Amino acid sequence: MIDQFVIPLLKIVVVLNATLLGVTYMVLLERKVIAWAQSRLGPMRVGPYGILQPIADAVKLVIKEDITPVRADKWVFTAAPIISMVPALIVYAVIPFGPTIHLFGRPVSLYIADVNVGLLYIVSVASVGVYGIILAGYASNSKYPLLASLRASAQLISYEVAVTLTLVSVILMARSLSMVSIVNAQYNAGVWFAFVQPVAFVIFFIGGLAETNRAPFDLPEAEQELTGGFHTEYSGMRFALFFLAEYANMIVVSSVATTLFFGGWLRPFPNVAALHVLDVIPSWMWFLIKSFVFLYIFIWVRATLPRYRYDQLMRIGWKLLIPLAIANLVVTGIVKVLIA
Amino acid sequence: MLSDYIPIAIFVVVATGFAVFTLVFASLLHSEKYNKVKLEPYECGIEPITDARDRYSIRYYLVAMLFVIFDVETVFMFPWAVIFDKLLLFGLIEMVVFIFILVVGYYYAWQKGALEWA
Amino acid sequence: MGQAIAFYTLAAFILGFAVLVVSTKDTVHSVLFLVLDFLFVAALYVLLGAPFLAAIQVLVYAGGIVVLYLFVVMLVNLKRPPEAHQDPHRRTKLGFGLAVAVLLELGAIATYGMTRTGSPLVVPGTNGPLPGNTEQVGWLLYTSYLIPFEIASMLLLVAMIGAIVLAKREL
Amino acid sequence: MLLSAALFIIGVIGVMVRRNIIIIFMSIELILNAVNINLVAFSAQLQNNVGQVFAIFVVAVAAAEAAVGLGIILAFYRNKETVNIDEMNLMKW
Amino acid sequence: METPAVHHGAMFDTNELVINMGPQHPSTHGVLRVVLRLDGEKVVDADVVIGYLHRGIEKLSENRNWTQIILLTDRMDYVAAATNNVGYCETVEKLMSIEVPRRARYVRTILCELQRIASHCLWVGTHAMDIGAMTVFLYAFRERELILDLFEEFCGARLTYNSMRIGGLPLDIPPGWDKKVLEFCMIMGSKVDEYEELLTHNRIWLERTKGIGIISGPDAVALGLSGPPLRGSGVPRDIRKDEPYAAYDEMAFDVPVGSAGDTYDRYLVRMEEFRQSLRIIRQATEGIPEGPIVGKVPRLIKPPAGETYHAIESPKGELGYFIVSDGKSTNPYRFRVRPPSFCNLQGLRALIRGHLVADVVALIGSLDVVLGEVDR
Repeated sequence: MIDQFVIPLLKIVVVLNATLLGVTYMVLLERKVIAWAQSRLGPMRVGPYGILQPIADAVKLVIKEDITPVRADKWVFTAAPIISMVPALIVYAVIPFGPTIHLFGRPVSLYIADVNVGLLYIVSVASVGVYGIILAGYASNSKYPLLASLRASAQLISYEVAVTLTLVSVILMARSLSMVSIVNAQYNAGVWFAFVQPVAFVIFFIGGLAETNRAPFDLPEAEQELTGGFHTEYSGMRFALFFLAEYANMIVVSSVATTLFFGGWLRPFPNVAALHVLDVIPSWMWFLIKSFVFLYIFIWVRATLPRYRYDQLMRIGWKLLIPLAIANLVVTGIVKVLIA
Repeated sequence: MLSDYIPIAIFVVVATGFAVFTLVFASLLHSEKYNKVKLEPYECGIEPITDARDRYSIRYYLVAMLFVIFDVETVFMFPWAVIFDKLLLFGLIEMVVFIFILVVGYYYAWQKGALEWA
Repeated sequence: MGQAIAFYTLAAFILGFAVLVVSTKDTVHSVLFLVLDFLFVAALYVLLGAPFLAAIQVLVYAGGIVVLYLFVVMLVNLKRPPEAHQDPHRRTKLGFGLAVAVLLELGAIATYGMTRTGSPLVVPGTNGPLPGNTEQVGWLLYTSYLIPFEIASMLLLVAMIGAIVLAKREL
Repeated sequence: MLLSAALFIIGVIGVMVRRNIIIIFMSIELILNAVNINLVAFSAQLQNNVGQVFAIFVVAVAAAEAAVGLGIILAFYRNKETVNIDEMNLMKW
Repeated sequence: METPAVHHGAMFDTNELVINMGPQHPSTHGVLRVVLRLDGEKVVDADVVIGYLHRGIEKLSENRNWTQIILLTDRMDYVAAATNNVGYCETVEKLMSIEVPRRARYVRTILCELQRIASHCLWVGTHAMDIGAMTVFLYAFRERELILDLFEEFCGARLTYNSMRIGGLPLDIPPGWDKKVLEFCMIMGSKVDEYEELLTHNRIWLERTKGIGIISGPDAVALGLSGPPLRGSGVPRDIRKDEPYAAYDEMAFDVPVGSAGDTYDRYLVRMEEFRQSLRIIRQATEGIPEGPIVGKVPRLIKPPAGETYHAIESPKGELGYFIVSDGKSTNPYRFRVRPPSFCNLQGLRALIRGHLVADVVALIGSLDVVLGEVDR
């Protein structure tokens, strides 16, 4: 009973809170990093160096007036942010933050669940998130959000194809869909998959940028073209949920990239015993450090690059990434047969 | 086996509960001073002239359709990739044939301009 | 016991949402209920020991096919409610007759199935030594059911071409 | 089994009663799902995974059906500006 | 007119959607309203609606005396107020045949070119922002701030300078100001390279701007475009060279022209103008002559009856003033401005047809319009 319900529940609460905290400070980090990139200071007023800014933002969003446009579909309008939020959160269920450790004399695995369809679970849960966006645009009954939501959903599903195809070649390497097994496979192989599958990693990362609507693929919320994108009509807490979902998704993409391509919780060179001094840093820290690097790249890219146009985006997705992913898959298969 | 999924089920419930809770919580706190103009849909300050739920380009449908097809094809690949070590050459030939058929369709879509967007 | 409770809860949800899908006036709401229905069906698959199929159910049905529906609903923007006028010539009676027949048939199958519960049929060789549901399904799919698998890909090809042809303006 | 049957019936009723062709299509999806539940249930009961394999094929077929079917709806809608099934008497176009 | 390439898309359904872009839109550079008719994301046609910022400057001017009008011209192109002042003052000087002292003409040249850099800074920032590169915006504004500081030191104002008088300048340059200007030139040179580093060879930037909104030289002339949009199409028309005013006849500088006439060429032309402006400022500051700052101007400005048109090269293009004086009253009989933004905006409809929604903002940006000037 305790093992089945209480411990998972505790872990869920921890992960949920960590995610929310992570997301809020992610926003602050983004503002700070971009500010530094642009020779500004960023938020400085709330708390020393603005570290309390996220709290002020949260309070503001909670007490902000929540507007439902007159012609909106009221129920769907409220449901859309929830639909967007829930998948973004429940993906964390299968992400392994570390191996099983001992805590208070009891083995505790640093993941909520290790299901043997783990990767497929992530892909499929992520695919449900697209409803949040479509329904937000539809329910608003306003042109800019509707246009943006159609754009966004077409973009998301296009890049999902490329990303999913890429994942197949990772599975070819790992021979399992379970996230924990994928990390272990990298331990056994003695090398992170990013070095075996560089093409796959690049496709995954570009796809990840597009899936999370980040620059240079942030067209769905391209402020300069479609004003606010699909959440133009949203305000207050409902807007906050979309916002949380987007940043939670960024963290998910970083975590998945870490797990699949950079050895998850493994330290660098996990098989080289001589480097065991690196074990001073606990495994979950390695995981967080690696994920953080990806998050930093996300922000960095945003501060640097202009935005693609919609047709260019679709062309990259369909005419470049997908053929590349298929080719990568076939080549991986051939190489594996040759080795065997 | 099945017990692996219990945490996920709990997580779904917790996450949904959290999302709903925040909305309800916020709805108790926020101020409500509405007026007619504020509730109008945004269209750059102009009164909307036509209904937003107008018809949109059929290309969105084409993209979604291609996505569904590719999605199904990828789904077939997942179990293949997992047991590839046991199938090896045989499996490779199977999948190459499969992918070839997929690529034929992809090529057709490309030729017909279903992938174009301008 | 826990499983039974879970099963009946899920079943209740599935049926409830199915009723809503069919009965809701607003097409978009209907699609939304369809998604929820599919998600609960996926949960049911997990309960029945088919997690791989559950993932596929979510990925393809909920994440793919229903998006397609939603797009179409938005594309054809229902300006006048399609239920507005009745057509007396519809052969509803025949339809219900058929439904009843199918129901009877299903009932028969169900009863048959229940009588057979005692002796689980194990086809030798199909449940190889492979661990995990995905592996087992994959093994079957890529050995015994190879031809249907390739035919399925042909089917998808045909569907893709057909849909492109249909979607074009000039046929 | 009963669940599957019930879902099937709801689907059939949907096909019969509704005139919105999109909803009819969704009802067909429900029917296919009923079939799938049946297959999976049998597979669980009989400890045999063949049912699941067939369920995957059903999913593939459903995808193909949705793609083409909705394509037809769109083509039809463009010509007739309606999604009412009663107006879809193909020969009289 | 250039017809946009017909893609496969023409085979598919064409349902048009009418959407208002503006007046309250983040990237129409003010209160411009563009009514777009879209097919999917493609612009089938567009109507440009202006007038949301109309303040009646031309009519107001008929009830102000000649000096007061300088203040009104500040409010037209509010990101290049000094240029507006120069244009107006020179027109009146032409009408009254006043000789402006050389020192004043040199200072005017410096101010005009500083203003051009400030205006281009604003343009490069917002244009890059429209295409999604947010960092350039803040970099450019950082440098624009330096120019505003220079202006503040010169005349006390940061945006609406009122920095000219008919016949010369209101006040001499403060001591040490010229050194600061030279210092600024040093800084700015490397900053322009910095912008170019972020954009010019960026592949996304190239994809977003190359081949977008092509307009040929003859078409550009026919549409009445002027300034960088005209030069981007390969027409080497620059009033500073062709009909020199202020001290431009004594300056050595080049007029950059584009070849393809697309958004990228217009971008390149302006980037090169940054450098040419710096070159002019350096020459003018170093060679600034001693002497009076105001010419012989009567106490009561009352031009003789007659009319005149005088144009200068503002950062946006040909800024022309047409003034009629009846010779009796102390205010103009008719005051008419040919604002470059207004005429350049003519080209917008031709440019955006056949392009995508995202290109619309890029093209509005590439024309560099200021609505205060369009509506007046």
